[in-house]
Amino acid sequence: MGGFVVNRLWQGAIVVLSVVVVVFILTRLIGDPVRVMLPLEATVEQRAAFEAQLGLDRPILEQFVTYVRDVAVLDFGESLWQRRPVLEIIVERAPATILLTFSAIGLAVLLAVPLGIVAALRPEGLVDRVVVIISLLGLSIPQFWLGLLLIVLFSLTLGWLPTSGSGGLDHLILPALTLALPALTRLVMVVRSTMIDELNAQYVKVLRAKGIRPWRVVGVHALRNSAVPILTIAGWELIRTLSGYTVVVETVFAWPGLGLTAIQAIERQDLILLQAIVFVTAISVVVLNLLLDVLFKAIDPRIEMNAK
Amino acid sequence: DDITIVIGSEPTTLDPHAADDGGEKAVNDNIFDTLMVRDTEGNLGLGIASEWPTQIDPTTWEFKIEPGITFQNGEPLNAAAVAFSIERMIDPELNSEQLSYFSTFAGAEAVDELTVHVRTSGPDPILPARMYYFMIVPPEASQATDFAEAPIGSGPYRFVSWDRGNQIVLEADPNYRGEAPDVSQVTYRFIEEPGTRLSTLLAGEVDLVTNLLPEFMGQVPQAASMRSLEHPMVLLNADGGITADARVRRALNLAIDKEALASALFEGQAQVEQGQLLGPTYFGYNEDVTAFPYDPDRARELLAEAGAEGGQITLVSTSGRWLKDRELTEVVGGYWSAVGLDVDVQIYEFDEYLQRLFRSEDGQRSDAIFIVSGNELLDADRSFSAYLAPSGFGASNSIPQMEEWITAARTEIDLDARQAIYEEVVEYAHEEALLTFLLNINNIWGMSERLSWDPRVDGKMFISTMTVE
Amino acid sequence: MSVAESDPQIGGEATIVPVADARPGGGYWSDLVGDTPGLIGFICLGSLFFIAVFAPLLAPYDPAAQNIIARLKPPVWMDGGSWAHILGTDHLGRDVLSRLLHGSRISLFVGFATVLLAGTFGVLIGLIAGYAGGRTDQWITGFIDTNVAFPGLLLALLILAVIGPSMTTVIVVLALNGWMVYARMARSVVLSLRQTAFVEAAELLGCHTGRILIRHLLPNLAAPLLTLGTLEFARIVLAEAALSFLGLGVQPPATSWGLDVAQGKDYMFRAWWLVTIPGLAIAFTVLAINLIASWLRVTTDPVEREKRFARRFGAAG
Amino acid sequence: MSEPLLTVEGLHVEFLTRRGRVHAVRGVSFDLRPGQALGLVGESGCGKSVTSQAIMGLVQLPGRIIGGDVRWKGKSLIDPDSADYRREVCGRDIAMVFQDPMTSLDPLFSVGDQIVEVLMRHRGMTRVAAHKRAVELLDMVHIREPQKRVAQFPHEFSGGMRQRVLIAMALASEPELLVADEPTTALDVTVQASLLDLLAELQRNLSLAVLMITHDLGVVAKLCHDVAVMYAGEIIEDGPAERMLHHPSHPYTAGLLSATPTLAKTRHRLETIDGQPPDLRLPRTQCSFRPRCVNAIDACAIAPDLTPLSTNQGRLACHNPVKQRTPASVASTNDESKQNGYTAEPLLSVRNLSVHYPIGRQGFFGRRDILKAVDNVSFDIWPGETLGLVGESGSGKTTTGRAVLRAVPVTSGSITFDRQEITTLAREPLRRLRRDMQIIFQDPYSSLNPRMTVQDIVAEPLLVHGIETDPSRLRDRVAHLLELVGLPADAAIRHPHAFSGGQRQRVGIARALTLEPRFIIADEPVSALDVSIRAQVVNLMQDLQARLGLTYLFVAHDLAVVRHIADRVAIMKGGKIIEIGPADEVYTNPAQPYTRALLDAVPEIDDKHRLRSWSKPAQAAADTPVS
Ligand SMILES: Nc1ncnc2c1ncn2[C@@H]1O[C@H](COP(=O)(O)OP(=O)(O)OP(=O)(O)O)[C@@H](O)[C@H]1O
Ligand SMILES: Nc1ncnc2c1ncn2[C@@H]1O[C@H](COP(=O)(O)OP(=O)(O)OP(=O)(O)O)[C@@H](O)[C@H]1O
Ligand SMILES: [Mg+2]
Ligand SMILES: [Mg+2]
Repeated sequence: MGGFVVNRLWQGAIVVLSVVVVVFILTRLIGDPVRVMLPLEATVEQRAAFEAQLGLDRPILEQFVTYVRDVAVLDFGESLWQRRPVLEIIVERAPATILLTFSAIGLAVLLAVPLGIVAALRPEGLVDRVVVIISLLGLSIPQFWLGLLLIVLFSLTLGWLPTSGSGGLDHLILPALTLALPALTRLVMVVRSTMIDELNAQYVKVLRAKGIRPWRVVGVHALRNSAVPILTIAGWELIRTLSGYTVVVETVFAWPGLGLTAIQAIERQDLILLQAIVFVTAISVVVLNLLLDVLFKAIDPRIEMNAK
Repeated sequence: DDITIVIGSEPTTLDPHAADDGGEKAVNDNIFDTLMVRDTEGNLGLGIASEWPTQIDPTTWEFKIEPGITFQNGEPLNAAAVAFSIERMIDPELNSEQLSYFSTFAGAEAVDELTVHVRTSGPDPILPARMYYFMIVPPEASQATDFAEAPIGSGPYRFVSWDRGNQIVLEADPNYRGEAPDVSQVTYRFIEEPGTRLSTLLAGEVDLVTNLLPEFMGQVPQAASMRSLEHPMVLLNADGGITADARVRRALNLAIDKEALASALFEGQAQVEQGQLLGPTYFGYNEDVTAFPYDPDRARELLAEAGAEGGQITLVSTSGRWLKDRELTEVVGGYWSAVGLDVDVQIYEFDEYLQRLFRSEDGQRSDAIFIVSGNELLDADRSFSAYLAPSGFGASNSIPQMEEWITAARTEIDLDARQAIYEEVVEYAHEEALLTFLLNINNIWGMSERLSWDPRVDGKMFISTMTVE
Repeated sequence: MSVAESDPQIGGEATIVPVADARPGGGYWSDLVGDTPGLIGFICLGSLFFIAVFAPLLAPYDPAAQNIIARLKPPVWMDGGSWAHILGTDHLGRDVLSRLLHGSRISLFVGFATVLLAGTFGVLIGLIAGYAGGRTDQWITGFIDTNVAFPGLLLALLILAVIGPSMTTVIVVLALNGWMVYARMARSVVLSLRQTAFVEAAELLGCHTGRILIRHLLPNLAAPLLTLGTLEFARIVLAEAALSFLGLGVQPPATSWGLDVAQGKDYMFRAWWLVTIPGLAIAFTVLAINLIASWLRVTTDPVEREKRFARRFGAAG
Repeated sequence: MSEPLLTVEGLHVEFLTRRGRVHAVRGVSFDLRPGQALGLVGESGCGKSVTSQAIMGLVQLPGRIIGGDVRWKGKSLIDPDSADYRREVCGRDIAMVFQDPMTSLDPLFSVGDQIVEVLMRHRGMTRVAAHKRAVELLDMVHIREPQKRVAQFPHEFSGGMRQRVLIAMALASEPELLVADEPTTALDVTVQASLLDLLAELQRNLSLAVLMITHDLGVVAKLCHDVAVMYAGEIIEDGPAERMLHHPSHPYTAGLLSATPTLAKTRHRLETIDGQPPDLRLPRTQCSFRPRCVNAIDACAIAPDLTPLSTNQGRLACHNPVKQRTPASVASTNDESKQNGYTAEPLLSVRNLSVHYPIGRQGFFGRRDILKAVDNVSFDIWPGETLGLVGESGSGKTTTGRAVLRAVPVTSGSITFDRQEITTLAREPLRRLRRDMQIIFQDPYSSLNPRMTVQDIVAEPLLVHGIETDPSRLRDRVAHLLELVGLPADAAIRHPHAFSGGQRQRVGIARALTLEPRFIIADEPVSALDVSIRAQVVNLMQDLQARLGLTYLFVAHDLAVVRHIADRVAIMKGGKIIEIGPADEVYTNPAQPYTRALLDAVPEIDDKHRLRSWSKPAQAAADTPVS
């Protein structure tokens, strides 16, 4: 187990490093931060000065070495756009995104599991059809549209919840719901199909013959057997969301998170901030994957954790 | 009373000298004072300057300051503070994004307690106008490391808190020298999404929303609009392509129904640009030049004369940067197609777009580039230098005469002579149709029922001028 | 339906009237006709393709023709609507119906092309990783993780810089951004399949690796792949909207549903139909494809197919 | 006479399939009394499992019960409104052991927890008490170190151990009736023997009634008082075991008995029941056995009813019963000796073969343990002969076979095939070698790709070796092969799921034969098959050997089958071959005590020391099931 974790961390480090390298090179290729950052009317001298200040006039290799050296000690440098340490910005914004994504995916899982199970109990039955069609519809709604719709309903019409911003739990509900819906619908489909498979399995027949109560057969045995595929997809959704799909929701609900910051960094060509965000994202993907693997091991004793 | 204002983007810093962003200005306008001010119509007036500045030699302006003003931390706002602020602005350490506004600053000295001399690198006729944008910071406090997070000024409001990503709170400074404003506390929130901004207002969460879309005017409790500094237009390449022919350029102007743009696309919240890159409030405005009429037949004729019927023209633009940028581009493209041109509309992501907008050495330019010019100094120089002088970063012509005129006007101290040069430039540019002139669009604010406030031509939101029921 | 009720010929070779076509390969048609949702899906998708192909003939106007004087006209059934523009006009006074019809071409094409591209690449990678195992697997998994951790928007910008905005860009960007999910799924299924005896049998028969991957493993991936592909299709049609809005997407005068949804966004409170109508078109397409997919999923799985048959037939008879 | 515990009356189950309604069980009736052990036998697919599932209320779509009744202590279990009653009874009063041990346990729960679950549910025990009891139960079914094992998960158990866990689990609720569906097929003979002992003991001491479903008549002989024979969904004969096993009246029962291989008989052709079981989609108008019956007469065109025999010795459904059972023709065919080959070069020569697996690792830098799955094994096989490889589960038989095929990495040793060293062979030559060496898999279910048609499966080797690519000629060759293995011609276009286990195994054999190999490794090719089909497959393999001059390595744990097919036998234990020699010699005069123990544990119909003789309750003799 320990060996497994160490091994995976190694792999993760390689993943993070390759992401960093690729991002570093690409960010130097795709745009000119000086052009974007400075006002249109800035003079040539101002541009040159700014470039020198960013160190962009030095050879790319040198820039890279400096960069890697700094990152190694967690010094991400100063944001070009906000003019303060990048780490500070990330520490400030990450919690909001983490809170949002985790509650959204948590919500999605919590809702998807019962819905999927109900659908799977009678495949192609009435309930199943309704659940499937509703989730398909949910899947095809543009997220910002849904977000605004929820605002209109819950904030404008009913006046129950605030429209936007962050703050108490009430601020979290709408963005989390909006973010949860697509994940929810995908999860419902997964829960449904794995549960159908599991309920057809021989051991379920055996459990029935043992006289084990139906809810236990479904809710404990079959569900636990479906847990790995379900959690795989849930983890995938979480990772996807973390690595950028929150942008829309964060924009719609003015949610001060990392996604919004990332897109603003891209708009402003703030390479330093962007690199740091990518770095953090890569690390969280690696950590999440690791956590999921450990979780799978806890769920499924067949999974070997050999340090292979 | 407390009010809440929604602005589009969060300030990246609250240091009034560092960044060039609208969010920062929106907040700091209420915390800091400037030497000069403008009235709602845009006419220059005195701020903390006690009398009109005088140019004591071609490169020195003298400012006198009102006595007895102190910063919110007790520091005196005197000539030394002004001189300090100016030196701070041009300090390479600070590397201010605002330098392009103050590019002529060379230094400043406090002559006595209330007199300051501002040196300029060359003759600068519009220095007073620049001073309207220049905020005076307290010499002591501005050196603190957290000045950018918790600014201290001398204005009617003082900084309370900044919850990053969420809100900034200011409160009326009880020690303010002037009369106490009606609004005692103001909260700024930052929402980019237009639909969300609208809904905060509709939900009664906020009192003032900036940059309302014209389409939403009918839906908000109160709306206010005012001509803004934004001038959408299209740069035409006078050096190459079919647009090298002035007749084609004129035709491109004639082909567009600007009235329709203003009344339909902007729901009346825009004015037709009068054949020049300036609004009537600008210095250098030429009253004799008027808009190209909408005359597609004539446009076709001109195209035919120039042998450019069915000619190909590339129209470059970006999306999401300015109000209705994409729509305007598409409509312009549509009008041009309607007179028989083969229009290739290319909408790029901003950086890619800039790459095409910036004039490169080899001069390879797209035929037509959509741009929105915004000139806070209300003076022709900035816009003309950028888009009409061949050396300008966004210029699409190589006419030496333009360069000469614009350079001469920049340092011309005599206002009448300066005005005369600009009128020539305007006339020439209009004659040659160096641009496709489009509109001057309005700023629109959505307001709650209880708020009363008159918007200003420069778009500034001085909380002290607001009242709530 | 009837089984031979009485069979006079008692010998070994009595004829049996099958309940349905007994050929395992055949019978899909009767299967489809019996499966109402599946049939609806096929009909819907068929008509969508019809619309896409014949859009220029069906559309009443040029989708790019503007008339800003007549902008934001509501659909015919609302106050102020007219038969001239059945579904109203957009913010530039273009006919929504015509844009809807024309938009189907690009939306469907982008959706299918991306799913195909990302699916093919991802499945291939996943198959190789899962089958080869060991070091190869580790490297490929690392590669997948790297890609997952890579911000898609940045990728989009890069590709834009290289090849410029166009439909191809959209497809490439979305495919590069989406293949990992197929790879992961393929890999995990193959990991479990490769332990099964029939794969070992194929190896011992002397099958080449390629044949084992394509002939033996791939068909067993079909069911989960179909599900995934359709879910991804939906995601992609929407993602295309996002890209279009950033200026990365299709270029005017071309249009797509996603672009229209994105452009209509700002007018949601004033002209809801601008977002809703193309949005419904997307939903409709996704729904149709999913209906087909769920039908196919059952049909390609012999056991489930039997069950469905019995369910339907049992309910009827 | 005690009241019957279980009454099955006119049970009729059908499956709705695309190919028609399959009437899997057609009017089965019997009853069971406390302490009674009834053996339900019959060939594969005759409806034994479906009957048991119907009793437990487990018939699911596409199946449904369309007639008859199942009553527990007089109260119906299949009425729609008696669902609660059924849920109470099933699992507590009636427990079931399923056919397939590999998939019958929930893989994610420890075996202990799965037993505890039953105990808590049905015996109202606390978790602690239940856990203690679970350990006792595991001990009872001869799981060694039950304390340790109880916390382990199913995947850590061998098939045989899982089967025992299932039995323990079934016994946990202290049921009155145990329905056991082939509970011993996955077990080694020695373990099987002890389990049968255990069941017999329970049955005797606790009056446990047992419904033993099996196709192994030896097992029936050991355990059961009464036997019911099913054919094509019906019971065609039942009665006391004594009569049924020695003086069967129905020709089918007699056929079944003769098809059963025994240790005593030397290598010879097994008797088979020719023909195919009837299509269960057809309505039953004639006697279902008529097409295959040697005794068929005109009257058989009308289906006979199951009527009590006058002798009160059970029931029979036959118009023309067997009068005197003809003894199996002992040295009938195919006994020409293989002596000819031994002088020649061996086709396959294995020397000092070892296959080691690393297992687990202690810590990150810890030493790896080594499992010696095959340990220093040497043997030769001459052309045209069959070497039987027997031994208990886990002794390394499969690994040996696969090592020969280079399907597992060989740790050390040499393998020479046709004078060619193959342990060092490169990829491509190895691939070519596969044309000459083929394998028949143990599990006919998982070794055929479910998504391919039989045509594709059988034709594949020809395609991959580029021997034949023309579609029409491929079709002909496949048709020919299918005919050779006795499959109907229309089999080609069907998918594996449409076949019975025996038929699937034939497909597997056909696939192995496609390339006309010289050498075939048959890894337990008949273990999953029932008696009559097993006989067919064994005969088929023998015939093919005679016709095509094949050489077999025949891996099995069924000693009786090996006896019938092998020229020489090798006994494996713990990765080593402990004894090897001509079959007759090994069977009649084993050199090793272990071999003797194995041979002794084989249940045989004619075993004089039958358990039944002393465990049979007194009243049972008079207590034949009569409806
Ligand atoms: N799910 C199903 N769909 C269609 N037919 C089925 C299904 N399950 C069972 N049958 C049919 O029911 C018949 C009886 O099957 P059953 O499993 O009871 O046989 P069995 O006597 O237990 O055989 P075995 O010894 O192989 O276990 C078979 O002919 C089989 O084809
Ligand atoms: N891939 C593997 N890794 C580790 N151990 C293995 C592996 N394959 C087989 N073994 C072990 O090798 C030993 C021999 O296994 P093998 O399958 O050859 O036995 P067998 O005699 O065929 O048994 P059975 O009759 O149950 O099929 C067993 O203890 C098994 O657990
Ligand atoms: Mg069975
Ligand atoms: Mg084996």
